[in-house]
Amino acid sequence: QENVLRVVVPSSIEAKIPSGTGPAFNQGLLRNVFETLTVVSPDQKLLPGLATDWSVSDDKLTWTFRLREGVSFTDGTPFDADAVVRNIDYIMAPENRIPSLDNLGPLSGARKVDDHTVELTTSVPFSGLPVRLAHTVASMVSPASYDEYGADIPREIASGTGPFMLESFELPDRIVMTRNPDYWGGAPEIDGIDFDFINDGQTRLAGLLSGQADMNFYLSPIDRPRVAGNPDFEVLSVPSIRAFVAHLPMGLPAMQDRKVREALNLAIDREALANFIFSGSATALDSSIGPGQIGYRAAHQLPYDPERAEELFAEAGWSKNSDGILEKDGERFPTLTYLASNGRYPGDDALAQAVSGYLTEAGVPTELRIEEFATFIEDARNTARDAGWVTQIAWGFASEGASMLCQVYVESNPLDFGGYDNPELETACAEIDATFETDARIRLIEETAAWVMDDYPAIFLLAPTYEVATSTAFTGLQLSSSEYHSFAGVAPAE
Amino acid sequence: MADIAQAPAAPSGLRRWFGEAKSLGAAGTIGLVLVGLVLAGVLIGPLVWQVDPAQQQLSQAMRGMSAAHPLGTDHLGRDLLARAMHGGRLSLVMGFGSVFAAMAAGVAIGATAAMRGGWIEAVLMRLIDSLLSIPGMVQAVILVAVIGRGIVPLIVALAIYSMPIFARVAHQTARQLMNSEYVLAAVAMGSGRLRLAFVHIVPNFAAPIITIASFRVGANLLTGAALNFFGLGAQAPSVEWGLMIAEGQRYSWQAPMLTLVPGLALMITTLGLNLLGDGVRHRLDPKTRNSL
Amino acid sequence: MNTRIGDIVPDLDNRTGSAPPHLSVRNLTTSFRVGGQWKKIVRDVSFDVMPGETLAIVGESGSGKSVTSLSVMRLLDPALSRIEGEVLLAGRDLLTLTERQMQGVRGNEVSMIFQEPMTSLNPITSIGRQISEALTIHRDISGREARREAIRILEKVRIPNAVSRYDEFPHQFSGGMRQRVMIAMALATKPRLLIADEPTTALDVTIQGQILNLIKILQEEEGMSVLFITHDMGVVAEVSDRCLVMYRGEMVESGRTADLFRRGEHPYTRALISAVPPLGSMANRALPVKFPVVDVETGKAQPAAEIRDTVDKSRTPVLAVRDLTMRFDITGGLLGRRRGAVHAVENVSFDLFQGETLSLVGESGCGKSTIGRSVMRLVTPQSGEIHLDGYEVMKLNHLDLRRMRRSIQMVFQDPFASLDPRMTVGAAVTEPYLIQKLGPAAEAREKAAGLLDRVGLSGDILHRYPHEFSGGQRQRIVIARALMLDPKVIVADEAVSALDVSVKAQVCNLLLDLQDSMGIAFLFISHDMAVVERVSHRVAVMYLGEIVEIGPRAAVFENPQHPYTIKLMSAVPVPDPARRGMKREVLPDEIMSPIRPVGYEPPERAYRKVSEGHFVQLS
Amino acid sequence: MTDVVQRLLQGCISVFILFTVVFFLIRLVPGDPAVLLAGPTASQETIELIRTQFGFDRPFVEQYALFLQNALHGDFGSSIRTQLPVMREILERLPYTAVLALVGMGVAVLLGVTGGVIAAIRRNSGADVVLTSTAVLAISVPSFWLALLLMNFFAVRLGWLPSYGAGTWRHFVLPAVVIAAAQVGLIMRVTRGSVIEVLSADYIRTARAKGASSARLMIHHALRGAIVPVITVICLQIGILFNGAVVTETVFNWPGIGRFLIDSVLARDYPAIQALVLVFGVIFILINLFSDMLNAVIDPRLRRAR
Ligand SMILES: Nc1ncnc2c1ncn2[C@@H]1O[C@H](COP(=O)(O)OP(=O)(O)OP(=O)(O)O)[C@@H](O)[C@H]1O
Ligand SMILES: Nc1ncnc2c1ncn2[C@@H]1O[C@H](COP(=O)(O)OP(=O)(O)OP(=O)(O)O)[C@@H](O)[C@H]1O
Ligand SMILES: [Mg+2]
Ligand SMILES: [Mg+2]
Repeated sequence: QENVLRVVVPSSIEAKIPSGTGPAFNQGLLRNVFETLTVVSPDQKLLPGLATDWSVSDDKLTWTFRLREGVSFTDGTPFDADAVVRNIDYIMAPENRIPSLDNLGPLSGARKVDDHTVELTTSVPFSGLPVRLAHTVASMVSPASYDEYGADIPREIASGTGPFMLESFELPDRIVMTRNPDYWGGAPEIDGIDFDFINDGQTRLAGLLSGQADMNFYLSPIDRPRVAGNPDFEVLSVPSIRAFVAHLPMGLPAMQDRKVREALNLAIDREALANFIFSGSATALDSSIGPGQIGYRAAHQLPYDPERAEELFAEAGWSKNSDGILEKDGERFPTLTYLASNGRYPGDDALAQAVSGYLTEAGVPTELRIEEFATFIEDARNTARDAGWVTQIAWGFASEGASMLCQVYVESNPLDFGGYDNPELETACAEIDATFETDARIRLIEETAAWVMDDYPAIFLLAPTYEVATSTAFTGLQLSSSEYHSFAGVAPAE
Repeated sequence: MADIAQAPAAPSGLRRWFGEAKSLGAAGTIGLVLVGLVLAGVLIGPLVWQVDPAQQQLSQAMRGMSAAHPLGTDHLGRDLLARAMHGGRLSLVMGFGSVFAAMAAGVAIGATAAMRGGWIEAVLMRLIDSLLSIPGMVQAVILVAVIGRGIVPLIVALAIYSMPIFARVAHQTARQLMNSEYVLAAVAMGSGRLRLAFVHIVPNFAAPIITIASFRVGANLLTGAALNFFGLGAQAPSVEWGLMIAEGQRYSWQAPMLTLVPGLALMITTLGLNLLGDGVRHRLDPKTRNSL
Repeated sequence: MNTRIGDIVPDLDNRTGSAPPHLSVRNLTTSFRVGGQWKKIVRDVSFDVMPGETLAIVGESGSGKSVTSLSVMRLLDPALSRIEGEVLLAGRDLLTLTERQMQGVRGNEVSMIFQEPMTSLNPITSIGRQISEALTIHRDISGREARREAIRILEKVRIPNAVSRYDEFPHQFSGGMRQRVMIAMALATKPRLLIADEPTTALDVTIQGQILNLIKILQEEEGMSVLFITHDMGVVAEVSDRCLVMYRGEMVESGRTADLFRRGEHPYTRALISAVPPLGSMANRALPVKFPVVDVETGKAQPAAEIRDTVDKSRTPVLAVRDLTMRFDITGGLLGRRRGAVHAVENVSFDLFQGETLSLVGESGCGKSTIGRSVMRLVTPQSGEIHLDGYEVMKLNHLDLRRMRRSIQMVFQDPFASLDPRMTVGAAVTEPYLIQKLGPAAEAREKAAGLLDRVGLSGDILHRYPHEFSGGQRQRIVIARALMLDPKVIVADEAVSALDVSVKAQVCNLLLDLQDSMGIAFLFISHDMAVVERVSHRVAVMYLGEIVEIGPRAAVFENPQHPYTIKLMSAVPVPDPARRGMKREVLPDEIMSPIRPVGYEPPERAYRKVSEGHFVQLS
Repeated sequence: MTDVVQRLLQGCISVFILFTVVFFLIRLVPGDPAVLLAGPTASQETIELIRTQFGFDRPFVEQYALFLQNALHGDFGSSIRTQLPVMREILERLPYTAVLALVGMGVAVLLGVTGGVIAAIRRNSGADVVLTSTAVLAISVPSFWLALLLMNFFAVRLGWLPSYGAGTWRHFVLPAVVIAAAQVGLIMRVTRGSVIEVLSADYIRTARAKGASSARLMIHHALRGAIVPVITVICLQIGILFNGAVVTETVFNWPGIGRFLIDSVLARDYPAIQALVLVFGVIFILINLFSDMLNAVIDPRLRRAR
């Protein structure tokens, strides 16, 4: 038992195969059990995973992946082309309701070429496919498990190829993993991991401090001083791919004016937010995508300039009345409902409170609506767009900027919470996907990100850093910007 | 002489019941004072301490006590004293509002059931029974889930879940009264149903109803605060004690005041209300003076 | 026991007899702490109880009778009460004993029976165990022996099937049976002194008669002394050798019961006695007679004035009831199925003429009140016809019903309960007038003042509340309220039962006066035969919802025909000390239940005419 | 026994009515279960598919009939949040809640009844004042706040007790204390009132008149008589304890059904909420029934099968 790692994590696992679960963090945990064909390294490089190399056909519609040999699932069955086809078929079938399927873009099918070669096809040319296949939604689950459990598979303990295997799932709060002694990448040193799900950050930290747990995902930044000087613990951190943005409701006539949107962006003191809400473990967002994503390049800083904001409002015809509320031709600025989730990302609700405070100060009447993530998403998709709510979310798409840009700012997409509609962006996205030369593709993403930012479809807020407190009794945890934290190398310290 | 000793409480209206604090007994008097202090702090306080409870100043977050902020500031640098005082308003509105609504509805239902009898009585009381077959907090949580979140739905939920007890007592008392000789006498002299209800029945079960109500306010205050704490009720930027505790709990290591201040405020208010309830019962119903 | 005639307070002189008194109370003063102050409730009471003798303490409600007896037993809360004086039981002063020693006295040397058989038994312990407990506390006997002994005593107090009923609980017994259990419990240890505090007040006359007899018989068998507390002069005459009269916490007179009845001196004693003329004193009179009221302060007696004949039989009866039947369904179960019915009133017919008083008598639950309520349509009877002052009562719609109520009004048993405690007397009395919209408020007040004056209350009480009045005053207020509508008929449902004897007489006189001057007809419901005899023109005797005998008062009282009537008459305690030795047969019977299964139809009844207007049911 | 069956039936009808009301109310509020089921990034087609697959597009009455039909077969649907059958989720959590409730209640009953009896016997003494004040105070403390305070102090600051989980006795200490604190006040007050009332009852005077000693009076007559309302309140409180469970479990991360309720409500997990209404209702009814039966054992007056 000494050699079992006990980890406290902030949200509970809902489904036991990666394609069935929503939150990136949970997907990331399951990554230690189920692997993908490609992987993105912590420094944002695309690397081989279960596939060793890949190429695209001349018509750019067919990709050929060569699979790693000598890999088998923990139930003993081999990992081969049949397994890949089975998994792709499963996630593509609509009746299986795979939440994050959109991440795979125009992927349309899979075909076995030989035991260790598969062909994946896309409906349109899609240069992003290898990167997207690194998303957990495309994790490889043993066909034997599919056979055994059928439609119940999301709730059952399936087999993967990863360094750990699922041992048990105890309602409601605990997942136990044991080491896979036959892992192709070398068996882990620890015997297993117990994950306990605890919502409250203080409770998690208490567990760590009292020795109930060895690792605390994530440390609330404000609690950092409590662990910092303590030799028994250390704080690891990694900049996240996430970008906190607040989508502006383009449906409101007032929001049609870019000046208003810019003014709203200038009314926020990002430095103060980073320093006081996140205790310094966040940076002001300077692009429309997060710094951890492929294709990120700093566009420009957004200063805190309330005077300029006021000027811009005035240019757009809005000036403060005696109550300090913006008014245009005797009509008050429409009241904004600021929708945010609670506890999904460290600091999300406090950030929402503070930002809405700034908005109020700028003369925009703001009400808060903070919800549990599931309800939050439902409201963001259904209500927010119609009711003109401001939706704050920390986007963190599959390591790649294009993925985010082309989903959350393209009108027809359900994730375009603000209802932002810009035909130029659709053209740009098509161009990115049709560019198969890696550097050119990245440059296109950088450019698009920059001009999207300049159109202010959202209030761009912060890029957070994830902090994990661990006991110094264990080393070797590898954190990842995209929350695919790897426990494979964790080992007891000397 | 003996007759006077047997006579129930003096009848001349609410004013007289509350007139002399002395008659509330020691506990009741303490309760009255506590509730008075809280009311003063919550109603008059903000007029004296004119600080905007929503005014945030991140650079001043979680500072201790100072002249500018007598109780310190919260995680967004807002003035804790101002927030505590404003927060109480919503808490009290919640407590009193829900009880008032519950009382009005419960008395109406109970009295109607008792006076109409027959299937109306059966249906109404069966409905009340089914409400009673689920524990209160669970009921409130489910009601909130059904009605939606926000302070108004919360008050409605609290009112619905505290209504059955009023309906039951009203029903029971009204039934007793319906059989009492003075109500029979009123019927015999030709009173209509309305007159019976408003002149003879409702005023005469004021005592048990008011006693229950005075305890209920405290209970609803706590339940409401708990629901706010769980994020099922009021939402920021509203200020409410339960909500303040919820917001402050993450910082209870760094700034215990954030949860201590609203928590103590809640406790003192509820304590005051409960003691006052004791006093009111003491006053209204000398027979049960020692029970409960 | 050579007590001198006309002994005055305090009565200490009977110690000259051969045997020393069993209980001797000297200058007993009991105070209660009320609002931090000591208030003397019983002052300077002294009396003796000789071996084998029965001493009765009488007095109106609140005069300190119970406090006296509780003081003797030291059952008052020591924190709230203080007892001074001497209580010598066989020479030993109980007041100086420790609590522990006192426990040895209670239930052993002195036993006590309380007024309320309903609440004085432990509801969750079987009656058998409650009796054997009394034995095991004081005797060193085994549980089995105690059980055997308890059963023996239960049989002695005429509990049928004592063996099987040993393990039953008080709620399974009727009131009379419970009181017998209480007696059994008190007598189990064969105490030398029994204190009985109003042991029969809560019981029906017939049951009361049995209990009194039982006590007498057991007293003779065991030879114990009895301290008997009551407010009923009839009971006093029947049970006691000597008698002590209490008034406002003091003893005002004591002496041999026979002497006291014949020539009690204290005005209060005289008021008491005159208020309960012995049954039969109305012999050979056709009309009601007022009570000779004695003023408690002065002792002056008002002679009982003759009453003129107020009955007008020439016109149609103001109230005619035909075949009235009222059954209350007993439902149960989930679906509210009918399981039976209380046949509260069965096929009752009678007439009431203008200016007449018809009394309904019978034991508790026989349907007297239900008839009253049916006539007023406060309940809706199953069938029958009621003609009231031109109205077809059973066929009225809502509005006519309200109008009909101008013709008939009701006076209830409890004058306090029949006044809304939150309404001033003025509002209460004017209320019917205003409800019926007979005139403006000013007129109503004027009329109310006039009527209050009429019932002997000054008009300046209009702004006071009911609780500020005495019981008698309150009943006058209620009567005034009933008169506001100038009704033709007044239903008086136990209208004087809750009043003290002396007040009772006054209120009865008032009713007779009103009948005289206003020609009101009374439907007088009462279980108090003495009062009924005084005030009625005719009497109807009810048994299990049916009228078993009806006729002119003199005929029914002097020539009762139906067995139940005879039983009822003989059970009434007669305030005539000469009958002290009389004993009735003690039957273990109980009041019958009027509950019948579904579908039960009572047999056809026929009546036999005894004399003019006197009918008796043939069984 | 028919009495019991009848009460059971009555209770079931109550729960059924309540459930029906909740079922329809839930469907009247805005919110789209299909979107919830589909997850954040699902496409519109997926959502439509789910809608038809689960019958969300059908009339409410039809959905209701379907639900009842399934429920009769023991199928209460799957949780939207965890996709597991809700009954399985509830049944796995129920023991945790039950054990916590019983431990907490045990502590509360022990302290409450003892305190109440002492306060009643030593009425108006210093001990009485102290006990009664404690009782009022305990009733007035917001339990979620108390839970936070205790947790912060004993688990977070001092680290004496675990801050989450449900494994050993040490895990029970804090949640049980919070639950007991919420109950002890009421139990103490009821006990005190009941004992005092019984002590002033006529039949106690009768027993004293029999010569019973104070001890005998207390044990044989007063306590037995006084215990009925206390049991009623205790059993009622066990039902109401699920209130406490909601609070305590959430703060202490206790894996019971109280927390499950809050989580389900926050996530608008309707199948779970529906099933919880039924479960809480049934538990409440059973406990009340048990209380009635227990009281009937003690108080013969309640035994009569009417
Ligand atoms: N515990 C007490 N504290 C204060 N006053 C009391 C107490 N018990 C009785 N009294 C008062 O003492 C007086 C005498 O009461 P007691 O019960 O002896 O009257 P009683 O003659 O037995 O009357 P009743 O016929 O109604 O039983 C009453 O005025 C009553 O109010
Ligand atoms: N509303 C009712 N529902 C059911 N049963 C009733 C109702 N009212 C009276 N009864 C029953 O009808 C019977 C007659 O009652 P009623 O009150 O007329 O008797 P009573 O002769 O006036 O008795 P008492 O002398 O005790 O007043 C009783 O058995 C009573 O229990
Ligand atoms: Mg008395
Ligand atoms: Mg009656």
